[in-house]
Amino acid sequence: MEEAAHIEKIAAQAGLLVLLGPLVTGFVQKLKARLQCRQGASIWQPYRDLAKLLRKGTVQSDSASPFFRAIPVLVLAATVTTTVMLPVLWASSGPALLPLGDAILLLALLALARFLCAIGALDAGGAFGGMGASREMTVGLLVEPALMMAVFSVAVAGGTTDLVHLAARRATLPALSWQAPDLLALFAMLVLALAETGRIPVDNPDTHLELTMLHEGMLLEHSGPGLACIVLATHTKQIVILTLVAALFFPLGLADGSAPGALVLAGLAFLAKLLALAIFLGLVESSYAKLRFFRVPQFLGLGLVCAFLALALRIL
Amino acid sequence: MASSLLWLTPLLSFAVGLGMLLVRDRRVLATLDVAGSLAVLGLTLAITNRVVQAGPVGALGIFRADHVAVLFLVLIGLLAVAVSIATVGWMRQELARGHMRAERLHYYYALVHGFIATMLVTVLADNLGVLWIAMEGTTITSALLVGFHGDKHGLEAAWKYIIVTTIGISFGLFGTVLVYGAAAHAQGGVLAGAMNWSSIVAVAPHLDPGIIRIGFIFVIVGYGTKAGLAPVHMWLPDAHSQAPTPVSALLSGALIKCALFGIIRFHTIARAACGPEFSQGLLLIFGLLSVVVATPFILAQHDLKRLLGYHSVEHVGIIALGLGFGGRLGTYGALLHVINHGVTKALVFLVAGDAIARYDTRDMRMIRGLMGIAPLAGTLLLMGALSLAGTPPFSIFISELMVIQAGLAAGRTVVVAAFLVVVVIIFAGLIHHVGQMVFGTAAASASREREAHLPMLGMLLLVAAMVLLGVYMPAGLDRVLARATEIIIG
Amino acid sequence: MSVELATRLIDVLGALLLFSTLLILASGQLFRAIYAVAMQSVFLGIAGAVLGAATGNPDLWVIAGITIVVKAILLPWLLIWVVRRIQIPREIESVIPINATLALAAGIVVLAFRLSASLGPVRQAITGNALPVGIALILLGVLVMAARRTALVQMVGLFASENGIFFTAMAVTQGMPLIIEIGILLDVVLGALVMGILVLRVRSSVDTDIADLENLKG
Amino acid sequence: MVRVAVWLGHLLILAGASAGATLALGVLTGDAGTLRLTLPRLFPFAEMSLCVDGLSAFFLLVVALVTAAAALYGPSYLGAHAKAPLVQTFALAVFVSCMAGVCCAGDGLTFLLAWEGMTLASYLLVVSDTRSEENTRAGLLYLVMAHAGTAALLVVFLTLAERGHGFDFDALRTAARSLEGPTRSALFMLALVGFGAKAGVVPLHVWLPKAHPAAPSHASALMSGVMLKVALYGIFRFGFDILSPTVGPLPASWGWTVLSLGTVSAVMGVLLALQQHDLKRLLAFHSVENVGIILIGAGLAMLLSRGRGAESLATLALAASLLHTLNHAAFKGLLFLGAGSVISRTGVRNMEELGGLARRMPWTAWLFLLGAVAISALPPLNGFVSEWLTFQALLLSVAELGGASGLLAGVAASMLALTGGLAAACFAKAFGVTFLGRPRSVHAEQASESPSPMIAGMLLLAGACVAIGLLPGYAMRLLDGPTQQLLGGLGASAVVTAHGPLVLSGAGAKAGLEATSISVTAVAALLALLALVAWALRGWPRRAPRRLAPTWTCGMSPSSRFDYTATAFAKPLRLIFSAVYRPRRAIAKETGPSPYVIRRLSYTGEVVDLAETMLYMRLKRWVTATAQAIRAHSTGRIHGYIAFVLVTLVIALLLFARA
Repeated sequence: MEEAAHIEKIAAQAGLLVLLGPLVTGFVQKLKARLQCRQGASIWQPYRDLAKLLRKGTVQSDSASPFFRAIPVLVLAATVTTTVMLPVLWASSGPALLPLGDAILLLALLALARFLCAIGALDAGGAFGGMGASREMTVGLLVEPALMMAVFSVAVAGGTTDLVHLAARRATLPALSWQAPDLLALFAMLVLALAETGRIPVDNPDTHLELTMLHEGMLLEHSGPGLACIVLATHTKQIVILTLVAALFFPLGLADGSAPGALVLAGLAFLAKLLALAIFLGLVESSYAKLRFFRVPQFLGLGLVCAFLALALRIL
Repeated sequence: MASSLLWLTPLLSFAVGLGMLLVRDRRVLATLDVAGSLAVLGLTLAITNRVVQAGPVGALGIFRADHVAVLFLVLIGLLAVAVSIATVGWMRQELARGHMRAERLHYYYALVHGFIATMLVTVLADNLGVLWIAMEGTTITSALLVGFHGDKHGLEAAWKYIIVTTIGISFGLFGTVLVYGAAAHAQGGVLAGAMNWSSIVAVAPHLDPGIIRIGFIFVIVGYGTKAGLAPVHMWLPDAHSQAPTPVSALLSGALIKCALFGIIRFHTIARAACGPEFSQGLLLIFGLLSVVVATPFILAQHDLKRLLGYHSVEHVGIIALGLGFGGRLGTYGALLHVINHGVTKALVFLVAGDAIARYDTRDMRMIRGLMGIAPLAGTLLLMGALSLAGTPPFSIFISELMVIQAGLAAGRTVVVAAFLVVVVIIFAGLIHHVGQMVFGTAAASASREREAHLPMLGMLLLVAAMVLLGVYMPAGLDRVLARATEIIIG
Repeated sequence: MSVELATRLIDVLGALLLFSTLLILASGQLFRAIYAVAMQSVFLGIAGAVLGAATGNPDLWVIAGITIVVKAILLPWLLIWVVRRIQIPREIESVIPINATLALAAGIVVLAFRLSASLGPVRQAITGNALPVGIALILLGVLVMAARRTALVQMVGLFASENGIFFTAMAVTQGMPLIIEIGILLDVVLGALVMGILVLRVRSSVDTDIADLENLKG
Repeated sequence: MVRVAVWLGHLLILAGASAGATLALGVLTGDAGTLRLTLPRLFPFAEMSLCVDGLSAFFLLVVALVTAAAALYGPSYLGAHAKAPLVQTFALAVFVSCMAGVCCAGDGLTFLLAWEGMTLASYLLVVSDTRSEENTRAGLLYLVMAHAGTAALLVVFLTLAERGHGFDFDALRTAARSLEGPTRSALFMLALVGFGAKAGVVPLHVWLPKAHPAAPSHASALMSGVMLKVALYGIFRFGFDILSPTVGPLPASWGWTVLSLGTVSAVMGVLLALQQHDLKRLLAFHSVENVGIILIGAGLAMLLSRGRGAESLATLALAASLLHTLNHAAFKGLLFLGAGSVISRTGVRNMEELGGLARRMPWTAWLFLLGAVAISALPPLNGFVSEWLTFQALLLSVAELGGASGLLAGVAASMLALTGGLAAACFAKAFGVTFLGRPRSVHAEQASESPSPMIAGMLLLAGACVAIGLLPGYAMRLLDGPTQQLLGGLGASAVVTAHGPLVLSGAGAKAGLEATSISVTAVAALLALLALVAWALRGWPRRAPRRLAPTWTCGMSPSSRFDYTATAFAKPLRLIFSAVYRPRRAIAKETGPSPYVIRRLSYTGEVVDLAETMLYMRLKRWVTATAQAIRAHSTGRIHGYIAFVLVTLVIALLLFARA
């Protein structure tokens, strides 16, 4: 019984994240447009794109292998799986009935998605796919350890890597109990979030020049529903990252039961956090230029150092 | 009966040698050679049996065979057989290439047997004077063999060999005289066999340590020269590289050991007279020196036979280390190493001879891909090299193991550490050389004639011994070694 | 003859032996060296006779005789025969200059005497100064071999150092067993023969002195 | 005739492997306790015996697993292109039996003999495959390093044997009890060097990437997958068992050394692997990485070991490291076999000349991909499980240890994360460039799937990877024996799978807190479910049929020259980590009539292995130079010889004549 309820909660959160994913993208695009004094497309545009893609037919490269068709599906699956590990509305510090995962598993699943994506890109056998894959993997392997360290520095304080527990535990702390490591970790997270969500200054989500693409470069050969899956996966990944930041650093207003009042509160709190982070993304994106790819490591190095310091200060 | 064997054995092989001078036919000579060696082996085994059954046995008041002696005795017999079998094939190649002149063959065979006879006397001698005489005898006969080819290098090697070792041996004689003097003095007036090792050992504890010290120093430097201990080893690579290959095998495998036998005899006396530290300390120093000094020459060597020569220096050093570490284990290991190294080194020399004949050069840079043109020889060379370098499952590993353990037991950690480092370096050098000779692709000029399997029997005999002692210690041998150890360290 | 007399005589002979070795060291002429070693052997024989008289041990007389025959006549004759057989320069070329060699020699003699001085009661076992002189002779003989170039001089040095051994051996309590002495002498002769053969063969094949060959190295 | 013999040989090996597996499982599941077997006394000075306890049994299991796969795989592979199949079969048999012997040895002598037999047999396999100069040199380097290691081990064994009056492990233990601290640590460090040289621990790893690829592929699988583990067995055996003090914790220095060595090996190994284009060399370098990961766990367990009030945490770390041992054996074996099947069908090892094999050899491709996912520590396969455990152990011990050790653990954790990312990149490259895209050579063009026995061999290991990944709890039970034996306390399964066999939990969290727990099984199920949903989603609604079209190459007609090469793929990392790689590149330009018309551009580049260039090359050069110099000084003058004799005598007299 209780387990069933638990599953419902988890399913609800996951569904929420997947559904809200495109909206965040749409919102950021709108914000950017406005900052550039453009009207810009409606914030619902991403949904329309998805629908359109789903309706389209597929054009597949003749040199692609049987893997190719499976890849979008797997990428989507891997990404969506991460959504069940995050505290969105609920966070109970009690024992997890369904130990579905923790931060490490979450990051690993994202890595899996990235890995599959890269393979798909190499599959078609064009130069752009390979380039995109190479660069994406490079960025990824620079981001991953830093992300891990940031998460660790929080996890060490909490004594667990289970995000739900972490959030619940931190929620119990007085609101302004922050120490230096938390700030450093947050800063690192924000820097890395830009990279992980494929935003300027690391990547440019709406470029259409092959040579400047990172993530997009890998998707060149995908089309129709396949592309839809991957795009959806991208939206989902973005919101998952944002939610991760929120869960780690602003675990405020999470509900610990299913009382409607608490739920509404939690929902509003969640939206507020998303909004804030989305605005952050939008602002950064419209106030910076994309970095040359070989400058990216230095940019990420900043995050790496912050994350390491966060961890070190936490330990010492 | 048994006692008469002691003088019959060398006499027999001497007689065989003399008889050969009268023969001209190649086949007969070869057969005589093998037969003679087999007879010697049989007799040595008979003596061994007798000694194992009923303890040491003496003859004519100057000969004596105890457990130490029989070890060396059997080694000589074994090598004699193996070498004489291998000589068959080697001689064919040499005659084919005109390095040997058919009309001088009988001298060669005769000298070889004279050489064997003198070695037998050396290890059978009880009277230290006789020991010395036989030792000088080995020098003379083998010097002629070293220079047998009569080319410039051979003669140079022979000259260096005879001069340097004769000096050394004369030192040995002087040492002998001093010890004899001390003994005679201790026994008060000269009595029967005052020069016999057995009787000297009996009174050893009462000998004047001062003179024994000087005597032992003369002996270890003197016989050490003959044994190829560094830094008085320099003649050795010259001689061993220039001698006809079977002779090299005997020189490295057996002769060196005879010199060591001399040292061991005096070591026993010195131990009893001035306590173990003195003689063991000297042996330790010479041993370590030999191992260390040999290294650079092994690493930067191009001449295959010189390489093996320097390896003999290293291994004599190991034996000396074993004796120097002392204790039951060290001595046991050293004696075992005498056998193991004798067998292995003879094997490697014989195979090397085959390779040298095939490529008609001793320059290791010219020898490539032996495995390709002569699989059996290649395999044997590789095995021999690995054994020399001290890898199981070959015999030398076991004895080195014992020597090292003895060193640790004696608390000589530094020496052991140095020894291990050097051994590893030497291993690298040797395997580097041999690996390149065995693998790779052979030059077109190399002779690809099929391997004659009969001569290989000699080598296989040695391989069998090498591997057997690597994985198993026969109870009989163990008993002899244990007893010999007791004899040496009392 | 009384023991003291014998001892004194032995000391004198020892001095003579040393002197003759020094002569060899100092001589720049091949023949002088050979004659010197022959003379030394004669002294050795005399020493043997003296000891024989002193100890009444007949063996020593025999040994003295053989020594004189072999080492004072046979071997020098062999050397000279070889020299005449092959035309080689009669003067000795040095590796170490003569004066330096003599200095070294002095050092060695001192060392020898210091050594035996350090020995205890056993000295009575060896008549007179036979022990130090023996050591000195051996080392000096080897010094000759190391310091002089020609093969024949090296043989001379070898004989000289062996003389040293014999001297001590005789002076040890009533000498070594006769049979052994004879065997040793036999070996010496055989060795000398072989060396002679080698020298001749090198001369006949490549016209150089065998002691100058130095192709085998490293 | 020969083929029959080869088959028979491999079948025998297979039989032996299954026997070993059953024995090991018997011991591990506790039916049969510790097995002892006294061998016929070969040497008077030492009694030889076999003894299979928990630790031995676990490693025996590792040996048996990969051996079985290799035995299935071997005959067809050798049949395809072996110089001397009989010799190699024989060497293989000796090799595996010696490895089993090392794991089961009950005394030092048996251990050493088996150890060296292992070395020799593998050396034979290395040099016998192709008789190229390169292989010979690789074999030489291997043999020398192994020998140096053995020398170090000799000291350890003999010192203990000397004090314990016997080679038997019990005797060695009793001897170790009486050791004083410094000696104990010195011996452990020696043992670490000895075993590390064989396990390919940086900086003793240089031989590994040269030797492993040179052997026939299933032998490479055994060398990389198992032989390294046998060396690690030595480290476990000595670190936790023989040399460990009877009471109190292990010296902190041990844990520090092992942990830092492990971290360095992990990062360096994968970094170097990234720049390899030879499929097998790449895999070999990954072995260095994984040995590092295993050592991280082991070092952690040492730091946390007995008497620090963190038993369960230590158990967690040890379990992680042991499990990774098993896992690495499985997926590295699988990958090597996959590479072998590629090589045997194409005869090419350089992945730049491969490509497009996924269509031509689908089985190999799928299985290789599986292995790649597993080794990149991606869920839901076994690689992820063990790395997750390692992460948990590291994090929890960060809090537990605190201070410098804690920081070290933290650094190790982040380096482990980096390693994971690099590994993923590396295998995206390896798999993508080898199997995907268009074939870049005729060999790849004409490739066809390998015969079924080879596939069967791979399937076996792939099955192991999946099984351990999805049902980790059952694998965990196998670790109870070793963990209890080495650390005491609760067994691995009690600690790690507290909430049932399908749930992993990082135990030993602070009091009152819930242990982090995940269920890879559940996640895998979820993954599968979502994949089905997504598949349905993309299948619906109906739409225009799928069209095939050439890949987009800016309008030019696509050819294999457009494919992204491995070199290009690894380029960004070459630049980012240039400090480690010291990359060298040379571009030769061949211009036409005017300097602006370029006829041909030829690019050559290489990266260096720092350890090799900085340490070994210099050492080698120095030694050889000295040797040459000394040798040059020896004149062949007889007077010199005589002088030496004289001087030696005089010096000896001066020094030793007087008491």
